[in-house]
Amino acid sequence: MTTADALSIEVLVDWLARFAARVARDRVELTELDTAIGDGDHGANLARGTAAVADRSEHGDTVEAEAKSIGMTLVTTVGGASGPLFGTFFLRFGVAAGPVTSLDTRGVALALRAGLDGVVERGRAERGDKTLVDALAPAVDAFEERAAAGDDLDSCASAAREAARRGRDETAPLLARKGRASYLGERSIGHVDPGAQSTTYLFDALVDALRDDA
Amino acid sequence: MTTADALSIEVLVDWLARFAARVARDRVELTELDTAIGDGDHGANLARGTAAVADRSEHGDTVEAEAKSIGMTLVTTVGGASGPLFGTFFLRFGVAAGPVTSLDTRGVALALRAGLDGVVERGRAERGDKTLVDALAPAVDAFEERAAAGDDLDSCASAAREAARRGRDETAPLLARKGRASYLGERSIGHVDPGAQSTTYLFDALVDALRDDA
Amino acid sequence: MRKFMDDPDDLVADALRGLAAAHPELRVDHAAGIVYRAEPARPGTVGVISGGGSGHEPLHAGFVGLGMLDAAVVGPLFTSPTPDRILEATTNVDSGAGVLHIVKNYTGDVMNFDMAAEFAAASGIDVRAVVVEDDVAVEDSLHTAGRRGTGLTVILEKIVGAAAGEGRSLDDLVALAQRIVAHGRSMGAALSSCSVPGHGEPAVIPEGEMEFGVGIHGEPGRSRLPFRGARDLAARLVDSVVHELETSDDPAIVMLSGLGGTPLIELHVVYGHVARELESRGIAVARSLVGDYVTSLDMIGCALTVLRADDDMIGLWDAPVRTPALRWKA
Amino acid sequence: MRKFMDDPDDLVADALRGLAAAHPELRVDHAAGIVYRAEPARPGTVGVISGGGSGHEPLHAGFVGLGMLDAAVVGPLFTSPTPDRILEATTNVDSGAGVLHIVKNYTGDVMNFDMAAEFAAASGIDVRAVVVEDDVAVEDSLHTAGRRGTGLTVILEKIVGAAAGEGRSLDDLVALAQRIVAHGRSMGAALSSCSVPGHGEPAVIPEGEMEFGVGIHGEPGRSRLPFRGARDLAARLVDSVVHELETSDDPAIVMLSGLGGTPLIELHVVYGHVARELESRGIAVARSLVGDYVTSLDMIGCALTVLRADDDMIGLWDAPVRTPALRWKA
Ligand SMILES: Nc1ncnc2c1ncn2[C@@H]1O[C@H](COP(=O)(O)OP(=O)(O)O)[C@@H](O)[C@H]1O
Ligand SMILES: Nc1ncnc2c1ncn2[C@@H]1O[C@H](COP(=O)(O)OP(=O)(O)O)[C@@H](O)[C@H]1O
Ligand SMILES: [Mg+2]
Ligand SMILES: [Mg+2]
Ligand SMILES: [Mg+2]
Ligand SMILES: [Mg+2]
Repeated sequence: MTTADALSIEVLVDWLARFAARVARDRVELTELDTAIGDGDHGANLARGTAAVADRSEHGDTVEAEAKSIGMTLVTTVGGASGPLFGTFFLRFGVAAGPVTSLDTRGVALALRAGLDGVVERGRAERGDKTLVDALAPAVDAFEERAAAGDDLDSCASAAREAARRGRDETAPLLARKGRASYLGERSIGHVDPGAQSTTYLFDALVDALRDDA
Repeated sequence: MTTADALSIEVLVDWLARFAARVARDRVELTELDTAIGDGDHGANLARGTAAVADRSEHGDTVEAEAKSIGMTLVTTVGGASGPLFGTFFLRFGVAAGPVTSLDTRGVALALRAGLDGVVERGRAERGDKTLVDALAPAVDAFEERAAAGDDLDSCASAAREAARRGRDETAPLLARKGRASYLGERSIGHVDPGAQSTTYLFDALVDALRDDA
Repeated sequence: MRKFMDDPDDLVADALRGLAAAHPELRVDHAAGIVYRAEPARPGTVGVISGGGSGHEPLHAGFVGLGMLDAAVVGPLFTSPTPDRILEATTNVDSGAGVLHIVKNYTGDVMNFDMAAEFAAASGIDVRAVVVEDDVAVEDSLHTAGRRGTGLTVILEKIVGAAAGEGRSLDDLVALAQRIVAHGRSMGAALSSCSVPGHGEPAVIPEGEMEFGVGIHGEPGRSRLPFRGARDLAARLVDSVVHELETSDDPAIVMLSGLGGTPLIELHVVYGHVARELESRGIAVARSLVGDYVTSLDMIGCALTVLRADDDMIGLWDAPVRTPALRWKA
Repeated sequence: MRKFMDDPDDLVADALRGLAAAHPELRVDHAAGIVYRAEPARPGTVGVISGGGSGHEPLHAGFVGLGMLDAAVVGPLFTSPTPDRILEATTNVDSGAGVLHIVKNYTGDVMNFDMAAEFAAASGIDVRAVVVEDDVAVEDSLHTAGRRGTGLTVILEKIVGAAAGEGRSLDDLVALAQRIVAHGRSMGAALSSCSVPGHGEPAVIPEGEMEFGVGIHGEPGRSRLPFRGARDLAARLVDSVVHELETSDDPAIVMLSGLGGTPLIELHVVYGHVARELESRGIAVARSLVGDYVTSLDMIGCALTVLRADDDMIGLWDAPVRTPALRWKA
């Protein structure tokens, strides 16, 4: 198996196309998770937004431009809590990436970190609050760690994927302190956070996009 | 078995007490009949009104005064369609009876006829419209017929009772043309009219009151 | 039964207490079950009253106030109030110019108001009645009880109330009211029956079906039809109503009332279709009301009322009104 | 699901069409999902806008008009609208004196309005936001999302809208709004959940139980309690709300809102008890509203809001208002 050694604009586009396909496929799962501890629309919200991203006819000619276009599309189509969060993630990802046509492993790590920072700034959630940050933050940490150790892009992305999944699983026993689920108090315990779940889709899609492109 | 040969004020009072007891006992039956083709309150309406009649502390010292008091109490406590109808029945019964302390068979016949006329004037229902008139009118006819033939009060009342029951039974196949049941059109067919049913209680009570008083 | 109440027998009295608490502009006689304007109308104007069974809120008590009713007589649930109380209200709102009774055409209401009017006439009060009979679900003929009175009552109470406030005579009000009755029609449909306290669970309408031509007392509709969505329903409602209206060049005052359990968002969906249907039939909508105005407890349903309104009616409609449920310019 | 609608995906757009048809005093941008006053406010006054997910009708679009909101941004069902549309509304109502965003405290609404405000600031518009957080069912602390925004939003929109109409400055409006947020609290309860189109049947609350501290998005309440009738419920609602209000000598503006599937007669029953409970705690009710103002689709429930209101607030409350759902003196 060979994988891409850089995140090009094509990989970025493919990443989002795969994310959209996955959200469309597992929309009901997100709906059900959000019905248990939220308002049941996370699947619909993300499906609407990722489909809009996939349907764009124009693409940016730099990673920055493309990621900002993705971010702006998410911001203007998802709504709810996840729109500004996923949107901000890609807006900041683009700013950090800069006007380049591809990112190496280090560049991806920096962009992911910037995206995460944007999400935390926007939503003010800390780890353990039972939000998508609980999947996103460990994923970015794991990616960075491997990147610092000199691993290739695929292994960094795979590590991020595993970390996101673990982070998602760990949301189940938590008591929610942010987002709608927090209104349930004790009743939120025992359910996986829907945004943490969709965040694992994002990293699944990243790994697949990198591999397919190779 | 001996029976009263006149309708005294006491018999009149007893008649209404028995009517009230019967309505209280079979209130659910009236409710169910009215639920099928009306608004389900005929039992409650009549129970409220007949209880008020039974609870009066003052009584008239003539048949006229007592029957008017009964009629006014029904009018002011029953409400709905049956209040003005049962009420008018006794108001007119009283006017026809006049300031006497008891009515003979002929007098009762005249008073019943006047009551029926009042009901028809008030409600404008014809026979066959599937209303209490379908029980009341044959009952008054039967009473009159026997009275004209010189029968005693008990046999007149018994004949009226049987006629009321037949009239009630005959309401079942009819299509309602008056009252709430008329809104159902064809759907009203196959159900006994609640007011016709309660009218049979009235004549059951009359027969019993006449007999017990003897 | 899922209801915010205590003892079902106290429902109407308890609700009246809440109405009184929420609306200091009303004066409520709790013993008699009569709701008056706190500030009585100008002496010399005709008193306008209405009343009927409860369960149709805001009708009628919610329409008492400046520019509309002088009093409403509140009966038990779905049961007409008795003549003595109608008489009491009549006597209290009469300032010498007479009193108009606005009566919905139900046997019980008609007979109780009739008796009250007879008693009032006997004590020298000039009483006239107008019977509202707008519900085209019910056939009208000499031999039937005639069409039921429903949504048109609200529009009539508003217009006639304003005319009374202007000081028009009882004869004029009766003529105006009769013109309204002649030119207004209604039709309703429901996706659920209503649950009447103390009556057990109501009949269930299976999903995908509706009762068409439903009344406001939980009585079944004229027919059970497939429910094919709001657009189809709106077309049927408009068809039924327009079919029974005399042709006219007058614009319409249109009301779409929820029946108690219908959220406003759904009423707006239906109204959007209604507006288009009316337009496509060349009927201009001069004024409209969408919301809960004549209800049937918690019934999931809606009813359309259309009045072909002349200039006089529209002018009176626009006049100031201040009641719990209808208020503008005051 | 028993709903008057067509394709569930069109529900919000279809309802907006009906709203527009019923209210010529509004101007609706259907493409953007923004409802404006047809007659814009006086130039030089601060623009006041709000918005949020749909399903809470008449909130917010039903409060657009003279003396209240200049625009409402209408999101999909229970989903905050996006920043681009909030920005568009902001830009369109700005007449140079700045714009106030009235935001209910939900993560989604707060973040989308935040982003819109950042975009607006970037294009030179003076935007300030007030976040309404009145629902005492939710604990407030530094580490949580804080209390939800519910019924107080209506009262705030009315008072601040009137103040904007008077020509007060953006700073003054923010200060006024913050005083309202500080002194208003709400609490709700439900006997049924709401049925969200496309989400299957909602969770059933068994008879004899209620969700206490329920939200307006179908989310379960803070606890499931036995339902012991309207009187007991009213006492609990008043207790919860009053407990979280600062002591004050000010009278109260009180709102009891139905949640969409509750008949008015039942709201009046509850309100009668609420009024008594407040009185017994020495809280004078200066003004009150009973009806459907902030709903949750067809939920059978009600929510109490109490604002300890100073003279300024009460004066502004009484000022003329002309919106679909709140109207007086205009
Ligand atoms: N403050 C926050 N910070 C980070 N993530 C959040 C925050 N609030 C909510 N979320 C995430 O958003 C998800 C819900 O998104 P979604 O259902 O689309 O929006 P909404 O809650 O507005 O309906 C939650 O599962 C959670 O992961
Ligand atoms: N016009 C009428 N003439 C005679 N009887 C009538 C008429 N209308 C209704 N009724 C009788 O009244 C009965 C219903 O009474 P009730 O249920 O107490 O009043 P409501 O119909 O107002 O609820 C019917 O069953 C019928 O017998
Ligand atoms: Mg959600
Ligand atoms: Mg009945
Ligand atoms: Mg009745
Ligand atoms: Mg949402």
